[in-house]
Amino acid sequence: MGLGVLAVLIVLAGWQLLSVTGVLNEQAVPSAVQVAAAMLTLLGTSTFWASMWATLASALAGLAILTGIAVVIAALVTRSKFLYESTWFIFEFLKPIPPIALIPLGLLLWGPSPTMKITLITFGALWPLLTQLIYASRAIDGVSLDVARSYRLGLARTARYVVLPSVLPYALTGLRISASIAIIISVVTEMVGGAAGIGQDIIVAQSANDLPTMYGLIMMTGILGLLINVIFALASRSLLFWHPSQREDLR
Amino acid sequence: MSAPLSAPRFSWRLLLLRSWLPIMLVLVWWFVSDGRDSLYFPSLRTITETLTTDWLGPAFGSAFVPSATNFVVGFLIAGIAGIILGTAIGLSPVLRAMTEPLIQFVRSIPPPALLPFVLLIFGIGPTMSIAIIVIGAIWPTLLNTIDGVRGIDGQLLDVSRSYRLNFWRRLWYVVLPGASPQIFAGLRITLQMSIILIVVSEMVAATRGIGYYLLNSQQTFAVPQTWASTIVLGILGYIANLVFSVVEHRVLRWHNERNALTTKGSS
Amino acid sequence: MTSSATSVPSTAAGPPEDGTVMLKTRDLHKSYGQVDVLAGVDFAARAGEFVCVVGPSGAGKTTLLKCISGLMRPTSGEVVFEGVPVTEPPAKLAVVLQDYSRSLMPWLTVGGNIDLVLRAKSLSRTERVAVIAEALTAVGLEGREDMYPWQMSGGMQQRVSIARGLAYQPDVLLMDEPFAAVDAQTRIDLEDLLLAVQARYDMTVLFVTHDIDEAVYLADRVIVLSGAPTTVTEEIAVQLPAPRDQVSTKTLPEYGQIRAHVFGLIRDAKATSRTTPK
Amino acid sequence: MTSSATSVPSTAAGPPEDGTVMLKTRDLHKSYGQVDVLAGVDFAARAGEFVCVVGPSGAGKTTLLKCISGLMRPTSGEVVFEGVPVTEPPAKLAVVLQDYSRSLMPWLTVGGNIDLVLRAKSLSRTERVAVIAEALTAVGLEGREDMYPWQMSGGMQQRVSIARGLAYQPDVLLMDEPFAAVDAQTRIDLEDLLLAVQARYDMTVLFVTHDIDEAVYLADRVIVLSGAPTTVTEEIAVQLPAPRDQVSTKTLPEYGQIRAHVFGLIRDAKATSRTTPK
Amino acid sequence: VGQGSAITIGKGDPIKVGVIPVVDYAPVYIAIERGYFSDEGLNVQTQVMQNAAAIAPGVINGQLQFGTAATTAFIAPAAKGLPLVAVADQADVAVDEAADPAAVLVGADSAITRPKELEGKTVATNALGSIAYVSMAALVKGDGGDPSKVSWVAMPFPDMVGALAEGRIDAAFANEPFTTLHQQAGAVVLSPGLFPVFTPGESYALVFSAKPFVEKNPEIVEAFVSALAKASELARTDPQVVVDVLVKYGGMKPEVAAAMKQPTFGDNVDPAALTQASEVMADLGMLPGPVDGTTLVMDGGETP
Ligand SMILES: Nc1ncnc2c1ncn2[C@@H]1O[C@H](COP(=O)(O)OP(=O)(O)OP(=O)(O)O)[C@@H](O)[C@H]1O
Ligand SMILES: Nc1ncnc2c1ncn2[C@@H]1O[C@H](COP(=O)(O)OP(=O)(O)OP(=O)(O)O)[C@@H](O)[C@H]1O
Ligand SMILES: [Mg+2]
Ligand SMILES: [Mg+2]
Repeated sequence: MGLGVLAVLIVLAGWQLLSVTGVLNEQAVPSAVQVAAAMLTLLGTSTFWASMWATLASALAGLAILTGIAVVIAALVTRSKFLYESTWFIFEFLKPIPPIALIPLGLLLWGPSPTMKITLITFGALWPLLTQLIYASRAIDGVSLDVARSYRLGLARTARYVVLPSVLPYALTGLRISASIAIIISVVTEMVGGAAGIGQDIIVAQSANDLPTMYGLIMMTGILGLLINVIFALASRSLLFWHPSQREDLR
Repeated sequence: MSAPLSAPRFSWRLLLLRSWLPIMLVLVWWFVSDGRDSLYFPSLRTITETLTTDWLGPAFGSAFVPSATNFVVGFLIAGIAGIILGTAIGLSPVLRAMTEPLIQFVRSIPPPALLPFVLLIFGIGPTMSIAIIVIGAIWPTLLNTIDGVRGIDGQLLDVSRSYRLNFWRRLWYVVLPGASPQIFAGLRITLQMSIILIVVSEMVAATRGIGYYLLNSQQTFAVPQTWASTIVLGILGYIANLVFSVVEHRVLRWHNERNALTTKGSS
Repeated sequence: MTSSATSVPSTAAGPPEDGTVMLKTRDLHKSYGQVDVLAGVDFAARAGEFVCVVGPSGAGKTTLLKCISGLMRPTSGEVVFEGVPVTEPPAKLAVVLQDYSRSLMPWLTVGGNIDLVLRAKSLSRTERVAVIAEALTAVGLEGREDMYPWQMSGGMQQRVSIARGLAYQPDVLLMDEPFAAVDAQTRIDLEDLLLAVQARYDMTVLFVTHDIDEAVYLADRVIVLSGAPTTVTEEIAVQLPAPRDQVSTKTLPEYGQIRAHVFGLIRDAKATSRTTPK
Repeated sequence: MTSSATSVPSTAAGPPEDGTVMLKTRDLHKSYGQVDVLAGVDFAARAGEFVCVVGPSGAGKTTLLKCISGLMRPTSGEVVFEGVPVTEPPAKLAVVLQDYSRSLMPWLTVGGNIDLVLRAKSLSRTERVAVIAEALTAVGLEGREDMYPWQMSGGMQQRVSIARGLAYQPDVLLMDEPFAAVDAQTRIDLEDLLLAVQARYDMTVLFVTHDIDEAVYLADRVIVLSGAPTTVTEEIAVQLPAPRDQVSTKTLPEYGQIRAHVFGLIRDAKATSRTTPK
Repeated sequence: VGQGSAITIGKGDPIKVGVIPVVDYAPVYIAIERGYFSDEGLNVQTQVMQNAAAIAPGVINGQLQFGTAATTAFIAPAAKGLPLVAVADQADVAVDEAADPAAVLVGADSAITRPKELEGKTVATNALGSIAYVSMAALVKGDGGDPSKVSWVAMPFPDMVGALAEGRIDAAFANEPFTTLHQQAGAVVLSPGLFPVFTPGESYALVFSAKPFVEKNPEIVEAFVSALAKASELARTDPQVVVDVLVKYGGMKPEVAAAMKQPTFGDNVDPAALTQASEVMADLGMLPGPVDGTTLVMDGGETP
């Protein structure tokens, strides 16, 4: 953690240096100190916290919904070759559709509302997790499945005690990817589609040419992602204590 | 739970299996929407007409090709850079501790917000579009590589240490293959995101390309064109995935066969 | 060559003489792609019988066990368990797999790994805890409930998976080289434990081993497999007096005879299997 | 109790009598968290010596081997290889690990797995191919170069990792229960193969086994470990005539004596180790 | 389409307006700030959105009751058949060149002297197809150039300031406050932004609604429009009111807001001006042909 903080400080110092020396045009990008000051101001305003919450809440809601959907689809599709092959084209076709392209459609159906945001988040951030889950199912050790079958653990217990822990390493990576995409889509739809949140504040600051605030808000989305990741990292550490990636005794 | 193999070896059966549902859906869409054009939901017939006149016509060379090129280049750079950086970070605890917060931070910033920095470094042009694709799409590969490298069975690392494989051999024969199942999961998502980011990259600085076409038609309420370009993206994604899965099938054969084997008893 | 009844030195087993047939294979074939491994394996195990399977490395013992347990589908032929053809592992059957290091779930403690297979049984939580403790004690791992498999030595892991198989109290227990990784004394203890448990619950045991002494010591019948493509070379009924005893049984002249005979068969089988490289 | 020279029935080995010391441990301690596993292990192996290590399951044999090979850092004490303290695995040393199913790279063929360790040697491609073929033939797997490890039976996998160790031609070979999963005949063949190779290249071998017959048959010296927390209970020099022979050696009265003695030691060790449950 | 908007708004029900956060739509905020809406018994709420393409769908399906747009951005969907009508004026094109708050700018020592010379150059617009793009393209075309030879780049207004100053782009369109910022950074005005292209003294930014909604709620619309008209009137006469609103709702720094050139806040939407704008668009190939402005305005342009 100490090293990480150090690295962040180095980057910030580099930024400030670029601004002070004029390499970074102050018209284009404010200096690190200005942005930091703007962020401090933001922290004191209640509208900022409301926006932050709006952005975060939609991202989390979307994440929760898409997790459910991804798990169900993955479970169905990995259990049946027929389903897997039949739906292959559809999924591969849907995946590259950019959520941005769907914003007008979302606005038409739900208006500038949290529902619209959450729907787009769900659609846009679903695929990484789903892809990870499908790959994860292929990485399950056949021997543990053999054990499950030979002791007839049944579907529920196999899922809970064998499949779930086996797919967890991939799933957690997938969740982390989906989580930041969820935040990004949340912010971008707010920017374009007007639902309340950090994105909308960014647009307002942009229109007013309040660049320090605008970059401060952008930094805040980064910090939001960082915080969500800290949660996932802690979860990984306790859920994957048995996995080589978390076991320091191997080294 | 059996593991279906995405075996791209061609067979008529597989083709049928993969195509019946899409064909059905297209037919349903066609007949339900036919003659019921509405502004936001044009009929499939209208969309198809736009598709053929625009995308099989001049737009193919002037819009599809440059976008597809940027996408391929962007994906390759994102994939390769993701693997290289991910391996380095996965192998080095110090590097990991240093980069972890930065990575998690940058990952959640919407790519358009990074525009001024990208502009500063790359200027305006295809390089910038590619840079945006790379910056936006590198993360899944990077994260999966880090996690994959860290998740390698310690026993195999013991073997390579005890036989004193030098760093490069260890990397090439042990670390990368060991992480490859997870790396491929990451690459698959990077691939998908690269296509999505075509649009974002052309939102900024392009006068042609699929993304430009899509955004422009969206802004000007040319809805059939918006749908058509969305479909073009879908088709591009589909083709890219097909190629990708052929490569993956070859590289991960050991992995898929091994894990399918024990419990399926495939003959 | 199937089920041949070459009766040296004791009477051949052939079809079971008495008792109901618990488990039977009929003309079992299995190939992996082009490679034939099982080439028509026929045998039967009576209820309560202790059958040992020996054969050269790579003969297909594991393959056979997996087919019998229903974990793997044979290419042709069938497995019949209590009169019913096997397609999935039957409820009353348990398997102790050869690959012990991968057959324990690393995310569960040793206790959890055993508990997992007990949950289907209608036992209360305390009963399960007691069963687990008893099983672990039996294999010499008392008080290790809370360790994780990856904190254990190879032999300890192997004993946990034996404990799991025993705790399940199946009617038929299939074991694939279960004592390969334990020391000589522990092995002896476990052999006797297994015999005792088998006698107590009248279990049918199908036991794959490389140790000929062990096979002859434990078995009511030893099935010797040829090298791949595999058939049953010979079935040898071991009519040594029960209960067996590590010292006295092994000094019986008949024991030595059977032992030598089995050894000869395996040497021959190995010599022939050498000729099939791919 | 370290390196105690309790001389029953042959003269104790103690410090090496002649030849240079190849490998030495000094007061080796290793604990996993709170659990002490090695509690001061001292021993030395001379160049060209064949040392077998026996001890109850869970005693710490694997731990000891990993510390010696430099794969694991001991908690205290040191390992000296040719006069140099070991921190990383030395170049001239090879290890055959106990967990065979996880010590071959599943993404490489059998040939590729062996080739991998040969690449550091200055051999041409054709020479490497020849070495691989020779090594595989030696372990009875001729022509299996292109199979993948997961297409092989347990015993075959184990033999591949032995072949890999031999093909590497190390000065010191550490083996952790390398024959646990092979059949009796193959085991005999491999034992003799190992003795021949060791004699030809004057290799130093440190060999962990559970099979006391095997230990006595192979070893110049048998090291008996106590149960955890582990120390060396006794070192027994095995002064049976070389070359050893599967039939004649095993009928020597001295062989039987040593065998019985070792067996007794292990039984005692096991009995004491039982008392440390957690 | 559009029936989703055919809802009846009762007394006190929230009326949502999709607003693009630029100075052109200050009257909406002034009407809220001054209580003109509540005086009419309306409960108006604003919803900040980025562009008309995002606002129009919301208005169509009744999520929003009103939306703001530049004329061109409003004409595009309306001409495509979306049942949208302009209900109120917001900002008018300046009546003389010097008063135009919008401008096309080039770098400090740029060699570009006339719009035709933008051919082959990198020119920034805020969005593809926006009024900024239409103006510049029309300028180029009107000067005898070919807009398709210009290399258009889309970027947010603030980013253009730095990009132009550093020479990464050759020209940019700006509206206030960015015109002033550009000039402070050394940029030079190549041409006024809107004045040469659109009808001077007439609307370029307006408020629109959906036809079904207007038909169902004539009184509400009437009340809304008259409150807005009052706000526009005030804005025209007292620039400080606009500055206050920009600082309060737009997050603008007071000194910036005070320094900027304000647009002329208009009183009615002239159908002829819409027709003219549609001609410009048609000329650029953005519409199949000009549209009759009277079909785009509520009551055919009769000011309530
Ligand atoms: N997936 C596979 N593809 C090809 N051949 C296979 C596969 N799995 C097993 N085999 C072959 O089948 C044969 C029998 O394997 P099996 O594991 O049943 O042997 P075994 O008798 O249990 O040997 P061991 O005593 O060494 O455990 C071996 O020759 C092996 O190479
Ligand atoms: N990671 C760990 N954490 C805690 N204890 C461990 C860990 N690894 C090993 N141990 C303990 O260390 C002891 C010795 O293990 P080791 O594998 O060295 O035994 P061994 O002598 O090789 O046994 P076997 O003959 O069964 O292979 C065991 O009691 C084991 O439980
Ligand atoms: Mg086997
Ligand atoms: Mg061990």
